[in-house]
Amino acid sequence: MSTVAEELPAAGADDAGSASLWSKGLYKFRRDRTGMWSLAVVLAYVVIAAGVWLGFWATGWADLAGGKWEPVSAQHWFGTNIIGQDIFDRAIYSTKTSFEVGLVVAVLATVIGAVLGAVAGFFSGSWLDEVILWLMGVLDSIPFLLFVAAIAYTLQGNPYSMHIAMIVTFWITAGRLVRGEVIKLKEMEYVEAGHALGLPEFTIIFRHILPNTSHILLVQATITFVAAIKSEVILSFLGLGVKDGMSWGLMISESSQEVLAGFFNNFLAASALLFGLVMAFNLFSDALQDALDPRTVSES
Amino acid sequence: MTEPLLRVRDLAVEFDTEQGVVRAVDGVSFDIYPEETVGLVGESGCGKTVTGLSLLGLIPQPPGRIAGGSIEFGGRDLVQTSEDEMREIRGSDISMIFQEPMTALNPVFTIGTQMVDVLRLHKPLSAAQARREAIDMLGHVGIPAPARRIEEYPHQLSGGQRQRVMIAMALSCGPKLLVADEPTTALDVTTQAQVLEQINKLQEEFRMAVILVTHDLGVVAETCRRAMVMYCGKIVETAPIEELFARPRHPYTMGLLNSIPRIHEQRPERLPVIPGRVPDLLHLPPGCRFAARCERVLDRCRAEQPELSGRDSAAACFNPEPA
Amino acid sequence: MELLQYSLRKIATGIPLVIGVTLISFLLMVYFGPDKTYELVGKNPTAEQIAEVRAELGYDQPVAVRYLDYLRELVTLDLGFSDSTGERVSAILARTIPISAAVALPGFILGNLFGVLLGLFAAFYRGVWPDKFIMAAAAIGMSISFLIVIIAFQILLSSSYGLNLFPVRGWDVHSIGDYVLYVTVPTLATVFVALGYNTRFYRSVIVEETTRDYVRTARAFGMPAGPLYYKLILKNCMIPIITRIMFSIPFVVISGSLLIESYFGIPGVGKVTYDAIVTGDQPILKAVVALTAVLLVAVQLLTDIMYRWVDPRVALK
Amino acid sequence: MSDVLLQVRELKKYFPVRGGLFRRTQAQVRAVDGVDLELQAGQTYGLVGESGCGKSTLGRAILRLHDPTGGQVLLDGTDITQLDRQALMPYRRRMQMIFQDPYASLSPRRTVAQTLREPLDLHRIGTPAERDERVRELLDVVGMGPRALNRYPHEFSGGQRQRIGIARALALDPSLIVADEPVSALDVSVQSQVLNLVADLQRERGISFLFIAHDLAVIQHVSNVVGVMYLGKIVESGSASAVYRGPKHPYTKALMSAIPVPDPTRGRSRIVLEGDVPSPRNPPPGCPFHPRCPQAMDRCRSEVPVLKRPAGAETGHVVSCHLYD
Amino acid sequence: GSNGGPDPELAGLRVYHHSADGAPTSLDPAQSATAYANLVVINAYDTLYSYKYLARPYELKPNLAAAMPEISDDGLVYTVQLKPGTRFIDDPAFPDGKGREVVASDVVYSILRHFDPTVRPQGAWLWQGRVAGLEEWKAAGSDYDRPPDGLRAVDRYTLDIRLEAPYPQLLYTLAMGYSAVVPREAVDYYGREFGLRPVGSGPFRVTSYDTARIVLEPNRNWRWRPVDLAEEGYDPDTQAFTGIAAIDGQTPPFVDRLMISFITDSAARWNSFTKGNEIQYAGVPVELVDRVLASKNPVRLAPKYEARYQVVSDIEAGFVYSAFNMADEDFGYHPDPEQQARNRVLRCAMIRGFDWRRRNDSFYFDLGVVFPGVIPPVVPEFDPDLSLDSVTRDVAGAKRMLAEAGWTADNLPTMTYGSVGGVRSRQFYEQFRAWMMEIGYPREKIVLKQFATFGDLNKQWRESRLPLISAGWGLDYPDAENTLQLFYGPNGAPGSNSSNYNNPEYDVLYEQAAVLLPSPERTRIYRRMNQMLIDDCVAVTGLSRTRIAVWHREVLMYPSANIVGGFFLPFVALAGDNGILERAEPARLTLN
Ligand SMILES: Nc1ncnc2c1ncn2[C@@H]1O[C@H](COP(=O)(O)OP(=O)(O)OP(=O)(O)O)[C@@H](O)[C@H]1O
Ligand SMILES: Nc1ncnc2c1ncn2[C@@H]1O[C@H](COP(=O)(O)OP(=O)(O)OP(=O)(O)O)[C@@H](O)[C@H]1O
Ligand SMILES: [Mg+2]
Ligand SMILES: [Mg+2]
Repeated sequence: MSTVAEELPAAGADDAGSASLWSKGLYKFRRDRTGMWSLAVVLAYVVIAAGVWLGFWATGWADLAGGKWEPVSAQHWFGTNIIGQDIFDRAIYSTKTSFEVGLVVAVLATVIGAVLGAVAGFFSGSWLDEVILWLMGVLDSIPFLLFVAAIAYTLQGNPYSMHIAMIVTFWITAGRLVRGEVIKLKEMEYVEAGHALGLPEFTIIFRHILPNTSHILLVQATITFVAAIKSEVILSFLGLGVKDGMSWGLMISESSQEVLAGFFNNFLAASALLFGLVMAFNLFSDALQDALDPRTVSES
Repeated sequence: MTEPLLRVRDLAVEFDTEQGVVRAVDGVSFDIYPEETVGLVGESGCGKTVTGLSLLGLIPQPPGRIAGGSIEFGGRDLVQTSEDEMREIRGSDISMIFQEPMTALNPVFTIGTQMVDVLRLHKPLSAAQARREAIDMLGHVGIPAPARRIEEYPHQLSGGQRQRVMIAMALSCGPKLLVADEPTTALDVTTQAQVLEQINKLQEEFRMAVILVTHDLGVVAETCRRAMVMYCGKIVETAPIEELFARPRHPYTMGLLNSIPRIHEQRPERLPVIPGRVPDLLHLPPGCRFAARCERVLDRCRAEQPELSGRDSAAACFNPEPA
Repeated sequence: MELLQYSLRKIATGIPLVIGVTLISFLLMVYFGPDKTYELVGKNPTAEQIAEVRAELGYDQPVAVRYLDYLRELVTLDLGFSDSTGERVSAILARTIPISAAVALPGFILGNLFGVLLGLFAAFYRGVWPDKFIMAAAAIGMSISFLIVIIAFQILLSSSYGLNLFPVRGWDVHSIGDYVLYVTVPTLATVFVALGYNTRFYRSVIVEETTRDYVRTARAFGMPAGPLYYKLILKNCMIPIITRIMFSIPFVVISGSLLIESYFGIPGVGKVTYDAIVTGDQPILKAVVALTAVLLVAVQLLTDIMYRWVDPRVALK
Repeated sequence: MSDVLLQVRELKKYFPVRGGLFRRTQAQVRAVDGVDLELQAGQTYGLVGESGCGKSTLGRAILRLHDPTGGQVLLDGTDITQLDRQALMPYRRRMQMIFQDPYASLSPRRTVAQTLREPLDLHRIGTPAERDERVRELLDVVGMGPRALNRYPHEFSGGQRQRIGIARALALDPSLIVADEPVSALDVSVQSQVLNLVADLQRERGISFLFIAHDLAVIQHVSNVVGVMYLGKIVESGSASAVYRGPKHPYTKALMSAIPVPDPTRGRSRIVLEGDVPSPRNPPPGCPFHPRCPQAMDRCRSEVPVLKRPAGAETGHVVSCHLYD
Repeated sequence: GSNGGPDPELAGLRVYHHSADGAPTSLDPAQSATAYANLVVINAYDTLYSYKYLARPYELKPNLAAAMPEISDDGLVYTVQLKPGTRFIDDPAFPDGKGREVVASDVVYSILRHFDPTVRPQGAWLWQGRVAGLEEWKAAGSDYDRPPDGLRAVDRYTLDIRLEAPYPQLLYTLAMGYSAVVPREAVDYYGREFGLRPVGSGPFRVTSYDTARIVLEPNRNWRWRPVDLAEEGYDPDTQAFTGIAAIDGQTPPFVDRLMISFITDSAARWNSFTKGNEIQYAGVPVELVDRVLASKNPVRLAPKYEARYQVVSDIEAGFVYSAFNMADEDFGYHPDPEQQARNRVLRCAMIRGFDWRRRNDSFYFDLGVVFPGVIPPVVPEFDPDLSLDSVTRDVAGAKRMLAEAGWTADNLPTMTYGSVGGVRSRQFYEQFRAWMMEIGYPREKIVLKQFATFGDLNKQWRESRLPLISAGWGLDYPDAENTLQLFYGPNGAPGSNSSNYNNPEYDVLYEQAAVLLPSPERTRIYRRMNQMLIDDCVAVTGLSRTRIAVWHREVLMYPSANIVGGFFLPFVALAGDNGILERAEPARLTLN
């Protein structure tokens, strides 16, 4: 076969930048100072959590290391709590819990939301869509607390009942967003091109459409991460939170009594760490959203 | 010859991009005289829309900015004019029609509301007066049953009608200059013909100047008195329309005219094309930007930038096609 | 006529939703749910007494029978009596829902109103310092735990350790004056927390809208920034705004805010629901869930009609 | 060269407009309303018409991207409108589409190589190594080097993207390509490049094209046969030279007269069409063009004209207009 | 106060505003299981007997009864005379809207309700198997028109109670809210909602009631009599500081309105209290003890508070403890006697690992009283000389015991620690776990199992599914029998003996003591039983908490949250125009 159209220049000889959408995003992200800082903070938390997980530090979180409400000292950096546990250790240990809750919930809720949302959107108007919409409506109608409590009962004693409850509730937002986006995207010509080639529908959904909702998914995952951490705080206050271990939520609910007694260490330690992570994640997700905004990336 | 209505000198517009600063418009100078229609043509991405937008101070900031030059209009330099004053000028002195009629109109207001709003911004009219005027104007641009149509929403109109509403809005304040940015690209030829007809008619009626941005040379040939050819951020040739089509001087203009598929000719095997492609705005060659694709290239072209020598009929070329 | 037909259809499609909600929540909360038996038996019960209580509560019935009972209760609007207090469930809801609504609404309205305003403001200054400042403040609002906000406001405004301007807690409302007095601190706490989320959401919606072509058109015709934002852009943003607001309504009205109500000692439905959860008071739970579902269906209908009102392109499909 | 590749008979595609309590179909958009056409192997059928007249719908219905409401589409004599998904697969290989918007038709998060490999993988053409080779070859055919392989669509210019789209359409070696306004987003010089490419491909491989465009000059340049559509129906068709030289239908005439000519010295004598474009939801009775037709007669208002060859016209040149009865 | 201002409706009214740390769910006496319910019930209803306002130790006095009962010589028949002329409050439940007189058959009816399942009663265990014929009556369908033999209204004002065996605690039960007298008309009239609409003959009537607050007004028709402080057990040495001497000889009610706010959250409760006029009585939250008190022994307020508030500390009638579930083979009885012996060592070691001193310090202001066994300090049978070894921590000893019995980190059984949600119970768990870790328990083997409702946890206990029961027991009456029955074999799960302690010797002693009136002999038996529990290491016991009550100085009262419960409320007096204040010491009455 001979090459036709020989007058056409070889493409890409002088194309501006050969970066992919992602590396362009990364490039933009790297130039975003706030974004980088927030990422650094998040990574620092990850390191802390990993260290806890590997048993490098905060191993003494359950011990009675001192007396009641000891003040800050070289030995107890944030003092001790009412039963004499080291608050610093407990706050550090809680980092791990936050990631366990946040990551598990964020990843699973987003994945489920993406899959169901994409399927519903792609087959919008069909019975499959109706069923998924119905499910979303149903799950949305049950007040969150009630629902979490109900799942906690149903899975009596299961250490993941809280996770499951959150996932079952949180996937809906991702699902609705993805569904809307997919309805828009499926009218795109590249989807039609897939049909024209005879691609199976599921290939079209999962290889062609879903990747193009990644900006939504990423941002939604980070938001869910934060929401899960924060919900854990409230659920712990209600006694529906983590079973074993420690979390900032538990520390804060402990402290809500103590601040009255003028003892703020528990409160400050947990709030500061929680605040730092949530804030960093917020800024991080903002920066990510900007970096991956197709309007500013794809202009060539 | 009368004083020019608009005098653009060395206009430069830059955009910040992740790879660096892009100079989308680089030292453009031209004059527009009252009541004339000037075509602005050129390859996609050469800076036509950006030039048009900068006349109204609508360059998106950030990432864009006017990096230099002046736009003299009615005795003042629009580059230096404050946003508040620009607002006064927009609509009443300079208007613009955008390419996509569906999205350029606000989908949730009736066209009546939108037109009345614009009218009352610039003229001291009561709501009822403004409405009457709007209906008049719709009639002018050839919308049938304007009194009924004015109550409709953009999505209830056809593409051609929407475009005509845009024109009506643009004209309703009696601007002295209208920038029409590819007003007919989305339309089929009969509708396109109607729209262009309309612009022409109204231009005479309202005595305004029009800058018509398009890549359709047929449209330019039919509507304009004069045309400017842009290439890669610069105006490479400007000439009265007959002259341009009969004796294009810049090799790029030549190439462009040659590429046009024409009707009623012996169907050629291959259409002529300009070989090569537009240089990357980030990595511009030091000399003439067309040099790499030019058949008539000289050594000098690769080192030096040619300048546009005249205002009304000139080509920025060291080795132009002999006249 | 078309609207009526449409409404009927929507309501008809709401029935499966209500059935779904009731069935799922029934299974979760009622069948597997908390067991009231041991709250009701005395200190030293015998096995027969336990069986008697279970029979009294209807726990000895098969699930299907109990679920059908539930549906029958809904259809006949006879919601029964609380298992804890013996009060008629309808009376409890009638007593507490208005209070919850009265407590939650000001915060809800102000939170959304200011959210939209700040969102507009931030979007207008997109990328420059007012925007950055507002967004940072929103992030702070989102990051702080609600619990702490409540406690902080309580101590700051209501306690003898702080300004001591408002009652610490309670709901002793007989006049508008009382109402303002009691509702202020809960409202401030709610707004403080909601504002972060709302501003963020509304800003992104509005920013998205400012990139639309019609905005450029309006500017090209000399539209000043003020009317451009609050009139043109805002109306185009109404669909996501309405969605967000409307779909929160059932929860604002029926669920109340547990934290607010328990910390401020307000006898609202949030507290009642929570107590019902932790004591397994199934008649109340069943009623609350069903009511939420019904309200959601109503809201869905209303929202669709509002869509049509703000956006002529949305036909009743 | 007269084996008929594609035959379309009485093809109809109606879109339902639903409403009411039970979402009953209340009205129909008659986007394509009984179209007949024939395409010889290795030839190009040019399709023009007002925007919204059903050109894209017709193209899609032929490829069965829409399931037609009625009529037949015969590819090499087989009616593909009746085939199920499985049976359709071999025919999918033989017909492809080039889309109007080159950017929208490429999956933005897939590299060129992924995009081009996909149909080969799907239809299990050759070994994986052969498929890689084939992808390079395709790029070569459309004049792009292997450096394009691992890049994303947004990194290319419009013309390049359009070429990628063409390469994808060629991947399965189809005998029919429906090109839906493939050049309208491009400026003239790039447009010429693409048109040349199409011509080369057709010459080399004998591919048939159904070529949809607004630009009549382009249509004339590429087509052997031209069809003019109005409101879901073909109102005139014939060999390109015949139609361009002697347009018969008043609408075709109006179209021809409206073509902007890139020659400022030529005078203009446009036929300006008055009145609104009727809606395919409730097309007017009689001839669909009659409300705007400068030559409309009483008869046109009630009687639907059929396609026939007017007296004195070339063979194959047909028009549906009462003027020629 | 600056907040809300005085309610105009309350202007001129003497209002006493009390706070409780929890809300009653029902005001039906048959369901008055909680202290919160009891507080209201005994004020809205009449009981036959009541506790004297000020007497410590607690003493009964006739209330609705005209006098203390006549008891037959065999101790089996009690005859109670009612005071004539007591009327139920006016209520639409009565045929003419007018409250009718309370008669003996009302008492019979009220107690019988506990044997009618449709009432969902909670007090049956007090009389079951003791008062003759109740079971048969219930079995026969709970027909109120045919009362059983054991419970008869002899005439309008005379009540006969016939017992199957002597039941010395019977009188106490007749002072409990469970036995409060309700009119059948109202029960029938209000049906399920009776619990919301008390129709009683007590000193107060309920005017409004919700989950946040209840409002009561004095029942003017009640048999108010001038206060005789001496008769109420006034002890000038310990009680004079309250200024209640001022009410001696005066006739209550001294307030026009009684409001009780139910505030679970201690911070909110304390904030409301310290604000001024809003709430006049509260308990001091644990967290605040160090700020509020100047000294703990004796309890004295810090100067900042002393000027404004009165304070009294009150040891609870009850205690907190953890009992092993002896039916659990890992910790309790085992078919293999050797293993059973090792299990006992394990229990003993765990008990020795438990640090009551520290628990007291952490959570009970260091004001709680730690005692061995299950006879708490509040009852007369308490033995102050008992060895404190079983409640003194000895980590080394515990470790040694475990080692000697062959317990290692590997073979120690997993301890599932059941708990409800909530900060405090979690802290208990964490503290417990840490202590057990210190005696060699691996952390993963002390597992928390949380239940969102107390009912669910209770269910696990009652169904004997958890190895450890951590609970508090509130005494129903001031008699150690009430706690010793917690280990009586036949009371095993689902009864109150959740630890399933099953010791025939103990059971025999219990049965012996149960029919004895208070006597040194009975005390001796009680103490022997107590020692058996200690020796068998059945439970980690115990600690009786001390409550610190504070109230505004303008309020004259001597409150008690214990057995006396709400019996003090009719005596509460306030600054007002009835002259009481003038007689009180003026210096103490300065209020902001
Ligand atoms: N917001 C922006 N950010 C960065 N670069 C921009 C921006 N807007 C325009 N440009 C660049 O400026 C150059 C000129 O763009 P412009 O829109 O004026 O082209 P045009 O001549 O109107 O092309 P077309 O015919 O395709 O409309 C292009 O290279 C484009 O990439
Ligand atoms: N999925 C659909 N549902 C309902 N109506 C449709 C659908 N697709 C197209 N139509 C309608 O069918 C008619 C023909 O549309 P089509 O896209 O085929 O026109 P076209 O000739 O390709 O126009 P253009 O030149 O603007 O691309 C139009 O009126 C359009 O609104
Ligand atoms: Mg442009
Ligand atoms: Mg089309």
